Amino acid sequence: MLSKNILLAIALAPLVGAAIAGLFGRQVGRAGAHWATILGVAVSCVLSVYVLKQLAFDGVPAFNQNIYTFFEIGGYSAHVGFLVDRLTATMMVVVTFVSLLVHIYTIGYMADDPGYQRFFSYISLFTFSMLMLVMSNNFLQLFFGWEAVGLVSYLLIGFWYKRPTAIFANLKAFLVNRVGDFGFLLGIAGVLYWLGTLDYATAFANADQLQGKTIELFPGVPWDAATFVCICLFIGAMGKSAQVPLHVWLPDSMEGPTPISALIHAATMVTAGIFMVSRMSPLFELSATALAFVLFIGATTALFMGFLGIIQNDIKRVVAYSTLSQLGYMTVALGVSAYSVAVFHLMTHAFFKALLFLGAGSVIIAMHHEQDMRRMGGLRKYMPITFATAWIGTLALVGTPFFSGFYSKDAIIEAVKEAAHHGGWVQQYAMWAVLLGVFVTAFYSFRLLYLAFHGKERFVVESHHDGDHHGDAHDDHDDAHGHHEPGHLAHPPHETPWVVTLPLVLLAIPSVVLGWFAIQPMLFGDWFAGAIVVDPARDVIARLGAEFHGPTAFALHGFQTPAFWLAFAGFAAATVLYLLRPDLPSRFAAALRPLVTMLEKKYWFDEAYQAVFARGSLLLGRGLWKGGDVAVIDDGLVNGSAAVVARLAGVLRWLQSGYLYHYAFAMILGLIALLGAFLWSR
Amino acid sequence: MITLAHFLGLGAVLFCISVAGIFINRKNVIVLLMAIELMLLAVNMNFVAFSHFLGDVHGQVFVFFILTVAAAESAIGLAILVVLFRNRSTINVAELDSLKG
Amino acid sequence: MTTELALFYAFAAVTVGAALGVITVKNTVHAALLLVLTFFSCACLWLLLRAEFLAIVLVLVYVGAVMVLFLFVVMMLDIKTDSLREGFARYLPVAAVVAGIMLAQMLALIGWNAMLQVPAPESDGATLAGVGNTEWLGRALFTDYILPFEVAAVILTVAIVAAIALTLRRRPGVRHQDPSRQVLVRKEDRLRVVKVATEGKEAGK
Amino acid sequence: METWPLLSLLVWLPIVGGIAVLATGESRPQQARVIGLAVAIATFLLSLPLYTGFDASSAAMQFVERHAWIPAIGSWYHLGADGISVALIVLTTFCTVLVLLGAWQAIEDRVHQYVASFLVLEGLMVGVFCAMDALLFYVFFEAMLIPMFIIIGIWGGPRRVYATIKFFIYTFFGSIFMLVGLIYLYLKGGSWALSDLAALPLTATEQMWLFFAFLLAFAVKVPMWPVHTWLPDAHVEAPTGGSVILAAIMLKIGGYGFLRFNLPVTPDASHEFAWLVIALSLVAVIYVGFVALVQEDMKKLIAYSSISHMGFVTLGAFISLSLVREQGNMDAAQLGLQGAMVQMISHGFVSGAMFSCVGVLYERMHSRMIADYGGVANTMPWFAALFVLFAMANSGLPGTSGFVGEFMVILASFQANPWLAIGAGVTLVVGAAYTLWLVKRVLFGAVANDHVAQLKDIDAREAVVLGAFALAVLALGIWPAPLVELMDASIAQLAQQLLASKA
Repeated sequence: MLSKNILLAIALAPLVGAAIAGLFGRQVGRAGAHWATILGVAVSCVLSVYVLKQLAFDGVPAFNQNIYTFFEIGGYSAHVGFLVDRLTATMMVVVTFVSLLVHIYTIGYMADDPGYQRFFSYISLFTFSMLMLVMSNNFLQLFFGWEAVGLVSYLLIGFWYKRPTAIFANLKAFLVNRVGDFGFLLGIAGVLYWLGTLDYATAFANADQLQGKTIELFPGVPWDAATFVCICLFIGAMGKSAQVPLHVWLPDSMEGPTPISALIHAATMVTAGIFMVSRMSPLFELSATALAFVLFIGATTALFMGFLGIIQNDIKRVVAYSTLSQLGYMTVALGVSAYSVAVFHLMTHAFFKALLFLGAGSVIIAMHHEQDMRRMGGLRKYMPITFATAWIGTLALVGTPFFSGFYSKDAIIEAVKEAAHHGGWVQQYAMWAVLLGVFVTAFYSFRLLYLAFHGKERFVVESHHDGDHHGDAHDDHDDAHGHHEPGHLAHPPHETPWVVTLPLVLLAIPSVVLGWFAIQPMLFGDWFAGAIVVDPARDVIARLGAEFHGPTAFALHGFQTPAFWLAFAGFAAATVLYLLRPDLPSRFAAALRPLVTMLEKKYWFDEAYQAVFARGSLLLGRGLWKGGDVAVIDDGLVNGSAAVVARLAGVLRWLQSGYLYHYAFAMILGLIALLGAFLWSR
Repeated sequence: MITLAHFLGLGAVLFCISVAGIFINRKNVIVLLMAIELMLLAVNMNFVAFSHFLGDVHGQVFVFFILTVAAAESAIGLAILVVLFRNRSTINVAELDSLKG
Repeated sequence: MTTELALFYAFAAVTVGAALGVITVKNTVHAALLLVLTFFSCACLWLLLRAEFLAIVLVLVYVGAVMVLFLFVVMMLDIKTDSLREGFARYLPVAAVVAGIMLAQMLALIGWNAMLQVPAPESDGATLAGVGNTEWLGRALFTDYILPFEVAAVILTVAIVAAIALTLRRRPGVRHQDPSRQVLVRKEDRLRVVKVATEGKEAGK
Repeated sequence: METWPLLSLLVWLPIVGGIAVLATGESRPQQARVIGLAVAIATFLLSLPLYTGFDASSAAMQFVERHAWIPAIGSWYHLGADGISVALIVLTTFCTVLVLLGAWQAIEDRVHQYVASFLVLEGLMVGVFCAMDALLFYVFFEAMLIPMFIIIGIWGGPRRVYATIKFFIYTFFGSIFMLVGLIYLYLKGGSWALSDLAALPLTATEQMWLFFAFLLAFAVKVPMWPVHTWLPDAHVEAPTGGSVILAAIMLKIGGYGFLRFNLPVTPDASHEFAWLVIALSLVAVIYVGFVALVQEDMKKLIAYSSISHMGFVTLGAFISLSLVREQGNMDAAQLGLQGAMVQMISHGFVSGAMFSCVGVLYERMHSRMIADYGGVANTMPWFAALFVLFAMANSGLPGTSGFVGEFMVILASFQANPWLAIGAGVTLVVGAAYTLWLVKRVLFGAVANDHVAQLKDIDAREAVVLGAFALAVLALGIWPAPLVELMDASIAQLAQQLLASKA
């Protein structure tokens, strides 16, 4: 039996740290703030590992208990409680581990930022929120965590609140997420309606009740209740996990400091959608339509967001688009009912993508907050540790056999292939998308590596300044370090301090080995037994399991798959274009102008949203206000009736002339009338 | 034979004369006041006549009070008139419109 | 036609004629005097109705006080009658029509013919009570109507005070006596004792 | 404690205190403030036994006082409180303390009258919430207008006369119809007692007329679209304290009226015309949300957001009818009604806090225009933190009180008709959009001008006010169960009343 107190401690320790750093930041000072939060997260992390160990190796049953009652109305009740099984525990370890490393890394990254304490407070608060999300045993608390991580994400993207771009990006992120949450909330409402409870265990146990129920949003068009609920819930996941078309916020979220890009926008928060769908697998298994929808969205994201990574020059944005693409992979896995693979990829991705982000951050520190890769190059000799870990992360990302990313990604591809065998056009489309995606991934990943670490140095160190300017089309960030001209450094770049490199090294280790250890139990063992439910009819993992002969054999088999050769092709292409013949890309770009424009404009999603939703709702609001409220109601009805009264009063006032004889006349007329009435009535 | 109708008729005639007086002397406050006195007289006439013909004292009591109040009224009315004339040098009703909004 | 009826018609004719005069004559003084005449003849009519007390009161109060007041005011104020009579001719027809209609209505209501049949009582209330008209009225006033009577007295007092207060004015530069100040004057205000040094005989030397 | 006439004390202590403050005179403002605050705090403390001594398991009226008042027309001085009343009364006393504390320096002339107005207003509002006699209710309901009229009319902004007259006439226009309705009910049933009115059988036609009479009175108060336009004007012109009380409590009287009059007295008509109220509620939520988006005046924006949020109250109250009558779904109906109530209490805290925040800025900058601000977070970090918290509560973030009520109402309305939930859910996006855009333009960014650069962060007094609001917002958001339990029995009884047809 898991101890409730331990679980409470796991959740609350980061909250305490956040409160200390946030409320008493001035009193405890910078060191106090980072020690308090790091201690909090460390406690969480250690206890999470302990919990995972208990669940995985000691055979302790899953924990499912309410902590307190949120409200209780009639037959409905909502609680705050924990459901901790191996799925949750895996997530908890990933979250707290990455978070801990990011905390440590932040000491170096934010060293000279005035908002130091605030930053630590936020990331600890985030850790708390994320833990509440994953540990929840009901939809209410899930939604709480869901929105709370959104809040912290909002605060962190806008951390440098003086930058106009940052506060634009955070508003955008929150609102796009809110669109997803809108669907999510409807999904929850549907669950409560049809299943009568907000509790996971009860809801999943009664999931069958969804079958046969329909909902007619439009008369005469009955929709399957399960499909409705699942698609609504998935819309929430689309917002949080940045799936097309709700992906637009994630690239912009790179306005935030790099540590949170690693923690929130790569490793943890954005994967909440994946986790949620896995957690809801008993519901999603009821609706093939919903799964096809999930698959389609995921495949589209995986491929088309990958394309965008190719033309980005901002080092963080490349990684961001890569994240989008990888999230698409996970969603694809969900779409073919390979939930365990999705979570597996989520886990490996958390490590190597956090590694890549932190590596990018390390480069950014070294380059004095320069993010444009066109002004980097040849950094490998200045920062060997960062260079080595970035290579490891890249190899993991592109799916080099034996690296952890290979196991998870290849499993996804295999699963999709398996599904495509029996599936319809969506599955076929997904298969081609993920295969092509492999090439794209390899291409932009190596492009990043070459541009940043290899080749010629394209920056100028101020001490031997020769007045040679580079093109300045780049929109510069006016942060605290922007007082140098772009591409000019006061000192030569140097390796970052140990607080930065230590997390890189610690993340590199699982990026390499985790897959080898974890694939067997997670995919083909009973790791997620009880947490993830798959309809046997479409259990692709089980079919893959029949051919699985251990991780080594899996990796060796990987060399024979098209995926590997596609990745290799991507590597080769990047090598040619960016290492051997750096003059070629611009020529290609000139030849493929329309295509490049489309990618540079990111398929015009931002422009379209800006025009339709942002400007449209402002126009609508102004129209309703000026036209409805001011013109019709206020001027027409309110002031209009006042004017009518005033006019009537004007008429009446004319009667009240003030002349005695008018009154006398009126009186006499009245008298005559009265006398007449008397006469008439006789 | 003198009857109640004679007196009531006389009262009616007096009343109507005073009404006509109010009409045609619309500008002259003093005559207006006089017309009002006439009106009261007409009413008093009726009271007294009824009192006599019905053998009831109340009619005369009322006339007594009306006389009292009418005296007070004309005293104050004339006082106002005097003040008015002092300030505006006119008693033309048409020109007394400073309260009009 | 009895004497009473003849007297009634005579006084009534005077009353109506004088009343018509009041509202038509140009001169306001004449109007006031004609009003006096109206009141007088009315008082006579009331005597016919054996309301002796009220008839006398009417003469005393109205003719003696109110109408005199009217005359005072009319004569005191320098009224230009021309502007006040504008529209006189214009409104005369309207006034005649309105008054005519009203008179017709009233007479119809009174029920002229029916009323003519009501005879005068053999003896009026005062006679029945065995007292004179004044005593009859006085009894009613001082028993049932004592409270309204007192109120009427108060109203008159208030009217007096109000009339005085309205018309009282202090003109600057007018010499007048202030009795209260005269009464309150003290010796010190008027008399000053000054010590004067006596003329010594030595000084003269 | 049982023997104390607690409700009477709560009604009359502030009123008497207000008169006492009035007696301190113009020349001693500090004394007026101290006495006023002391009275408000005493009232608040007195209202706490109301909560602790309340038996939440019973739906019956408690703390009942009943004395003959106007025997000639059978009207009683009849006070009592159920869970709904207790919650609203405590909200009232709580907010009044903070309002008086918040306006410590903002008002400089006629302080004694200002403080007295608020105390009298407090007493009258408590009276509205605990009057169990319809005539008494009406008297409190109307008398309440007077201090508010004075507050806006004297200490308001440049267009205060227009605003205050608009406010007064609008509200009065609505409530005379209610008076007619009440008189009709009295003539028919011979009693003013609310419980008797709820039990009085009425034909469908009668109910329809009464329903619209009450609807008009309370719709203006809530306010519902399209009789809402007095609110932005009143808020913009009112002094901070006036805005806070207006938004936090006076609007709740409309919602309270719906639960006390429309639903129990005319359940059949309410059912028949629920579609109308629901439609207007959704219009309020969506339409007004968009209108709020384009406001350039902070107070106007928050005022529109209040209208939008109050749409949830009416929505929650009226979906319960179709849930009960057509689906027999008592649980969902209670969820909707509870949601409406929780939303009211929560909105009291959140809007009060938002207006207090604007007041804090206004005291320093003397401007309510969003365009005059920018980058306030640079100079006022603590204020910014609190403001963001309240903004989040305003946009319904879980963990703050703003979420709970909306969540319940959306869940319940989905059961009535999914389209309702979809419509109401739009607020998730639009509400966040206008609130956070406000935050972005006011708090974030570089320091916009010299005035902003010279801003001082909140002082201890303001910290107490905003901190108290923040605690309330968080407490209700994290653990609403005590509030829900408090009202549970009363709400359940109300749902039962809805079930029974009266025609």
